[in-house]
Amino acid sequence: MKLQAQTLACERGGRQLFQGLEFTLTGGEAMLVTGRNGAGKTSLLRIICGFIEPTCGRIRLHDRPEACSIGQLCHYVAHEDAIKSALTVRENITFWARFFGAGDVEAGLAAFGLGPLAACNAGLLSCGQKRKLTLSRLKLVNRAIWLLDEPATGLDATAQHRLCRHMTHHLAAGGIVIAASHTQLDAPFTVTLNINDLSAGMT
Amino acid sequence: MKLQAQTLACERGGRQLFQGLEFTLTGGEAMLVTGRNGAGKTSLLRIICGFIEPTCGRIRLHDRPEACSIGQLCHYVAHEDAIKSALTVRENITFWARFFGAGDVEAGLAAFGLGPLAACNAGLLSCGQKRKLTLSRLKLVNRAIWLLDEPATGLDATAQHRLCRHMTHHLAAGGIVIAASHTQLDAPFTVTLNINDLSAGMT
Amino acid sequence: MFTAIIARDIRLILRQGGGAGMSLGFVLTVIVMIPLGIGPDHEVLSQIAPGIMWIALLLSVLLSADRIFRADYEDGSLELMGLGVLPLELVVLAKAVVHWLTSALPLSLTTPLFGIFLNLDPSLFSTLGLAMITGSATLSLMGCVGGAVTLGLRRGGLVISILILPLYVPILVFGLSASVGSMGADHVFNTSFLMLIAFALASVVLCPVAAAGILRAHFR
Amino acid sequence: MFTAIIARDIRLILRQGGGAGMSLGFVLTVIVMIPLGIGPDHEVLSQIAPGIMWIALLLSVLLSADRIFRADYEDGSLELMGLGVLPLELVVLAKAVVHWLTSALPLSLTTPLFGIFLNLDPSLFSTLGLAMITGSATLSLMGCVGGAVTLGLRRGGLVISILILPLYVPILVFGLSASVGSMGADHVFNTSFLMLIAFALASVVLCPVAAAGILRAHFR
Amino acid sequence: MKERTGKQKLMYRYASPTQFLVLLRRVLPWCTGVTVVLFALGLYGALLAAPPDYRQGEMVRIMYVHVPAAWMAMLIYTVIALASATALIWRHPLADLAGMTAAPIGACFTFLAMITGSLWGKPMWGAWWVWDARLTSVFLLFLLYLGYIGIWRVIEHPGRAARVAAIMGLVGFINVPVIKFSVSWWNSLHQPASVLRIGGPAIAPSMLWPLVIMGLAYFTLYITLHLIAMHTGIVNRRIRMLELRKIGE
Ligand code: HEM
Ligand SMILES: Nc1ncnc2c1ncn2[C@@H]1O[C@H](COP(=O)(O)OP(=O)(O)OP(=O)(O)O)[C@@H](O)[C@H]1O
Ligand SMILES: Nc1ncnc2c1ncn2[C@@H]1O[C@H](COP(=O)(O)OP(=O)(O)OP(=O)(O)O)[C@@H](O)[C@H]1O
Ligand SMILES: [Mg+2]
Ligand SMILES: [Mg+2]
Repeated sequence: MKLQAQTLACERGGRQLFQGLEFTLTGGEAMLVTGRNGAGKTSLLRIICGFIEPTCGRIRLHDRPEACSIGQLCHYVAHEDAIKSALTVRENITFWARFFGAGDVEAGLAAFGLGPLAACNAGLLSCGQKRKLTLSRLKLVNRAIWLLDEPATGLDATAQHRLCRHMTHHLAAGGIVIAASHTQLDAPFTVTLNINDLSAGMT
Repeated sequence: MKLQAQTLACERGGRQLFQGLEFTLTGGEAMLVTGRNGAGKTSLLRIICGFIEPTCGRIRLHDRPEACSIGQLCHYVAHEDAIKSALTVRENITFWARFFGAGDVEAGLAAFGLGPLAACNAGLLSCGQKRKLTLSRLKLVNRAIWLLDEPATGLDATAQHRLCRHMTHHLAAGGIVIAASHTQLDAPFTVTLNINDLSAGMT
Repeated sequence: MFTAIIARDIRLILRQGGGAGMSLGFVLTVIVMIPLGIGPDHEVLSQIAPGIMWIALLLSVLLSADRIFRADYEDGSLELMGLGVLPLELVVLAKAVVHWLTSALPLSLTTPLFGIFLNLDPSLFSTLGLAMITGSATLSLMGCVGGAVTLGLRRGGLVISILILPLYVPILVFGLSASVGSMGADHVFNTSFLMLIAFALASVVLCPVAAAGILRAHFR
Repeated sequence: MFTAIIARDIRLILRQGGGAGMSLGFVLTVIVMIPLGIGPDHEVLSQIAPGIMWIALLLSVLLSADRIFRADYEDGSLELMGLGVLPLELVVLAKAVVHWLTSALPLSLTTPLFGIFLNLDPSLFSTLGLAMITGSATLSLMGCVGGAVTLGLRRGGLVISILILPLYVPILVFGLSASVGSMGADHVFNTSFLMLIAFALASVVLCPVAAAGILRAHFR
Repeated sequence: MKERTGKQKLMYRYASPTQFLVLLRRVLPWCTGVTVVLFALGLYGALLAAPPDYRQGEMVRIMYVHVPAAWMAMLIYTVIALASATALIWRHPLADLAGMTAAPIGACFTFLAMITGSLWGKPMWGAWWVWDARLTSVFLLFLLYLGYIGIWRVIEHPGRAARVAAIMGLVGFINVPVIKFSVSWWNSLHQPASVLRIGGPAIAPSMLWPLVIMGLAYFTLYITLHLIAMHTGIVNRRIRMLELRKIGE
C-alpha cells in the first residue's frame, strides 16, 4: 500500500494555504503534520479523506487492500467528537461498531479503558473522557489509514501513552498514520511535514 | 486579596470526586491543577466561579477589590469557546467588551495577534484560531482571578508563549491565576495541585 | 450591557436568516395552507381569520421559543453571561426583547397584509394588530421560561409545547376577545385589552425571575 | 448498517423526548387552539377537521425537517457516515425512515383520538389515517432535502418553509381529496390515493439522491 | 453545612429519608386497609343503595366515579405546588420526591375524570367532547401534569430536573386560576351558558352520602398510592447510588 500526494495545493476562503505539497507514505510509516494555527493541517487531512477537493494536485493510493475509495479506508478523528450525549458510552461505541460493519465493541471499550464508564451517559463525561470515546473508534474495525487531527487534546498522560501504543501497533501491522498535532506525541513518526514552509508567504 | 478553599468536596452524578481540598492563593500567585481525566479539574474551576455548589466546604475571598460575587471577579475560560460563528472576529470581541463593561477591543485583538483576522467570519476560523479568540477575552477588561480550563488546547507554540506572557503580566499586577492543564505551561506557577491525591479512592 | 446583548442578538438573527424571516415564513405557510385545507369559502374564511392569525402567532412564538437560549447555552456564552455584572434576570429580559422584536412584532405589523389573504374584515386590522403587539410581549416572556426549561434537551418539542400551551391559552382568549370585541360590545375590547396589558406587566416581572432560576439550575 | 442508523436514531429520539412526542405535542397544541380560536361550534369544527389535521401534519413535518441532519452535522457524525461503506444516499433514506416513523406515523395513527376532540366524522377515521400515512412518507422524504439545504444556516426556518412549501402543496391537495373523497364519489378517493402512492414512490428514488448530493457539498 | 434552626431541625428529623421510610412502613398497611373498606362501602352505596336519577336513569352512577376523580385532580396539583414551594425554600430532597411522585397519580386521576366524563357526555350531550369552559380547563390541567412529569423524565441530571420542576410547578399553580377564569370568560362570550347544563337537579341525601364516601375513598387511595410511590422513589434512589458506587470501583 502506498499513499501519495502530488503537488497538492489548497485554497480556503480565497486564500492559498499551501502549495506544492508532496509526500509518499508506504504501509508502516507515520507522518506528523505541524504548522502554526491556520496553516492548513486540518484542511490537508480533509483533502486526504476526500471531503475537500484540492485546487491542484491529487492524492493517490496504490495497491489498495480493498476496492473502495480512500475515504472508506480511513479512520478520521476530527476536532469534533461525534458523540451523542443522550446515549451511554457503550451505546455510542456500539453504533459506530455496527455502522462500520461488525466492529468489536469490547475492543473499543478496552482501547482506552472506558470499560468502567460503559453504562455512563456520554453527555456527562469530562472533556478528556469524551476524547477517549472518540478515539476508541480506531479500534472498532481495522482500517488501513488513520487520520488524526490533534488526537491528544485533553488526554491525560496515561491516555496519551495508550494512544501512542495503538499507533505503534497499527504501524507494525502495516497501516499508515497521519497525525496533526501541536503537542509532542511519542509515536514513531518517520516523516515530519511542516506546512508553514509550503505556505504562499501569507499569514 | 486572598482566595481560600476550605475542605472542599465535590460530588458529581453520585460519585465523590475529591474531598478535603484546601488551598490559599494571594494576589500574584498561580496554581496549576493537574489530575487524570475525570479527576474533577473542570468541576473545581466551576465550583470556584460559583456554577456548582460543593457538597462540603466553601470558597472564600478576603480583601476583595470590589463588592461583588467571586464569579464576577473571574475570567473563566471553559472548554467551550463562546464564539458566534455568524459574527466576525471583531464583532465577537466587541460584544464581550461591551458586555463586560467598557472593555478594550483593540487590546483584545492585539493580545493574540488576531488583528489581521478581525474582519474574518469567526465560523471559518481554524480550531487554534478560535481558541485564541476565546482567550483574547482575558485582555478585554481587567478581572482579578483567571480560571483557565486547558487554555492551551490547539494553540501553536507562538500562541502558547503569548498566553504564558499574559499570565505572567497578570500575576505581576497582583492577580490570581488557576489553570487546569495536561500539557506543560511555561508560566510561573507557585503551587501545583494534583487532584488525584484527593480522590476518595475511586476511579 | 443590556443593549450589547440586544444589538448582538439582532445582528445574529439578521445574519442567520432566522427571527422575523422565520416567523413570517411560517405564517405565510399557514395562510397559504388554510384556504387549501378548509376550502376557499369567503364567509367562513373571514369569520375564522382573526382566530387563525392569532393561532399562527402563538405557534410561531411557541416554535421559536425553543431557540431563545439554545445557541448561547451550547457554546458556553450563557454561562459567561452568568458571570457578568448584569443580573441574569436582565439578560433574560434582553433576550425576550429581542425575541419579541424579531418574531412577534413583524408579524403583528404585517397583519393587514396577511389579513387580506384571509379576507379579514378591514375594520379589524388596527385592533387585531394592537392586541397582537400587546399579547405577544407576554408570549415572548413566557417563551423564555419554556426555552429555559428545554435547554437540557436537544429536542424539547413536546415538553415545551405541553408546558407553554396552558400558559398561552389565556393570552389567546383575551387577545382574541380584544381583537374582535370591537365588532360587538365596545367595553369588551377595553377590558380584554387591559387584561392583556396586565398580563404583560406581570410577566415582565415574573418570567425573567423564573427563567433565570431555571437557567442557573442548568449551569451545574 | 442501515438498521444501525435507524436503531440509534429511534433510541435517541425516544430518549430526548423529541420526534413523535414533539409532533404529537404540536398537533395537540393546534387542536386545543383551534376551538379556542375559531369557536367551539360543533358543525364548523367537524367541517374543517380534516383540513386542520392535514395542515397540522404538514406543519409538524415541515418544522421538524430542519432537525433531521442538524445534530449529526454539528457533532461531526454525518461526516463520518460519509466515510462509511454505506452510500450516503442510504444514510439519507434511513434518516427519512426514522423521521417518518417518529413524526408522521404516530400522528396518522392517533388521528381518531385527535379527531374526537375536533368532532371529526368517525367514518373518515380510516381513510384520513391511511391517506396521511401514505402522504407523510413523501413529506418526510422531501423534508430530508429541505433539511439538507438548511444545514449551513442556524435557523433555516424561512428558507425551509419557502423551499418546501411548493413541494408540499400537491400532497396537501391530493391527500385531502383522498381523505374526504369517500364521502362523495368513490373514484376520487382512488385516484387521489393512487397519486399519493405515486408521489411516495417517486420521492423514495429521487429525494435521497438529491439530499445526499447537497450533504456532500456541506462537508467542505 | 448550614446551621439549622430549631424548627428546621424538627422538620429534618421527620423528613430525613431514613426516618421517613420507617414511618412509611408503619403507616402503609393502615392506609391500605382504610382504602379498601371505604371503597367497599362507597361502591355499595353508589351501585346498589343510591337510587337512579329520574332524568338520567342508571347513567347517573358514573357520577360516583367521575366527581371524586375530578376533585382529586385539583387536590393533587395543589400538593405538587406545596411540594415545589417547600423544595425551593428549604431545598429538601423529600419535597422534590413528593412532587415527582404525586404528578403521575394526579395525571391518572385527571385522565379518569376526563374518560368518565366523556362516557357520561356521549349520552348526555351527544358528543364525547365539547370545548366547554370546565372541560377545557381540565384538559389544560392534564397538560400541566404531563409537562411537569415531562420535566422529570426528560432532564437527565436529577438535581437540575428537581429545581426546574419546582419552579414550573409553582408557575403552573399560579396559572390554574388564570386558565379557569379566562376560559369561562371566553366561553360566556362565545357561547351562552344555557347550551350545556352540567349536573341535573340538586343532589338528594341518598345520592350525597355515597358521593362523600367515594370522595373519601379516592382520597385515601391517593394517599396510599403516593406513599407507595415515595417509598419506591427512595429505595430506587439508594439502588442508583449503590450502582454508581459499583461503576466507580
Ligand atoms: C370529559 C368530560 C368532563 C370533564 C373533564 C369533567 C370535569 C369535571 C370537574 C373538574 C368537576 C369538578 C368541579 C368542581 O367540583 O368544581 C366535575 C364535576 C361534576 N361533573 Fe364533570 N366533567 C366532564 C363531563 C361531565 C358530564 C358529561 C357530566 C354529566 C352530565 C358531568 C357531571 C358532573 C357533575 C354532576 C359534577 C359535580 C358538580 C359539582 O360538584 O359542582 N361531568 N366534572
Ligand atoms: N453534569 C454532570 N453530572 C454528572 N457527572 C458529571 C457531570 N459533569 C461531569 N461529571 C463527571 O464528573 C467527573 C469529573 O468531571 P470533570 O469535567 O471535572 O473532569 P476533569 O478533571 O476536568 O477531566 P478532563 O481532564 O477530562 O477535562 C467525570 O467523571 C464526569 O463523568
Ligand atoms: N470552510 C472554510 N471556508 C473558508 N476558510 C476556511 C474554511 N475552513 C478553514 N478556513 C481557513 O483556512 C485556514 C486553515 O484552516 P485549518 O483548519 O486547516 O487550519 P489548521 O492548520 O488545522 O489550524 P489549527 O492548528 O488552528 O487547527 C484558516 O485560516 C481558516 O480560517
Ligand atoms: Mg486544525
Ligand atoms: Mg476538564
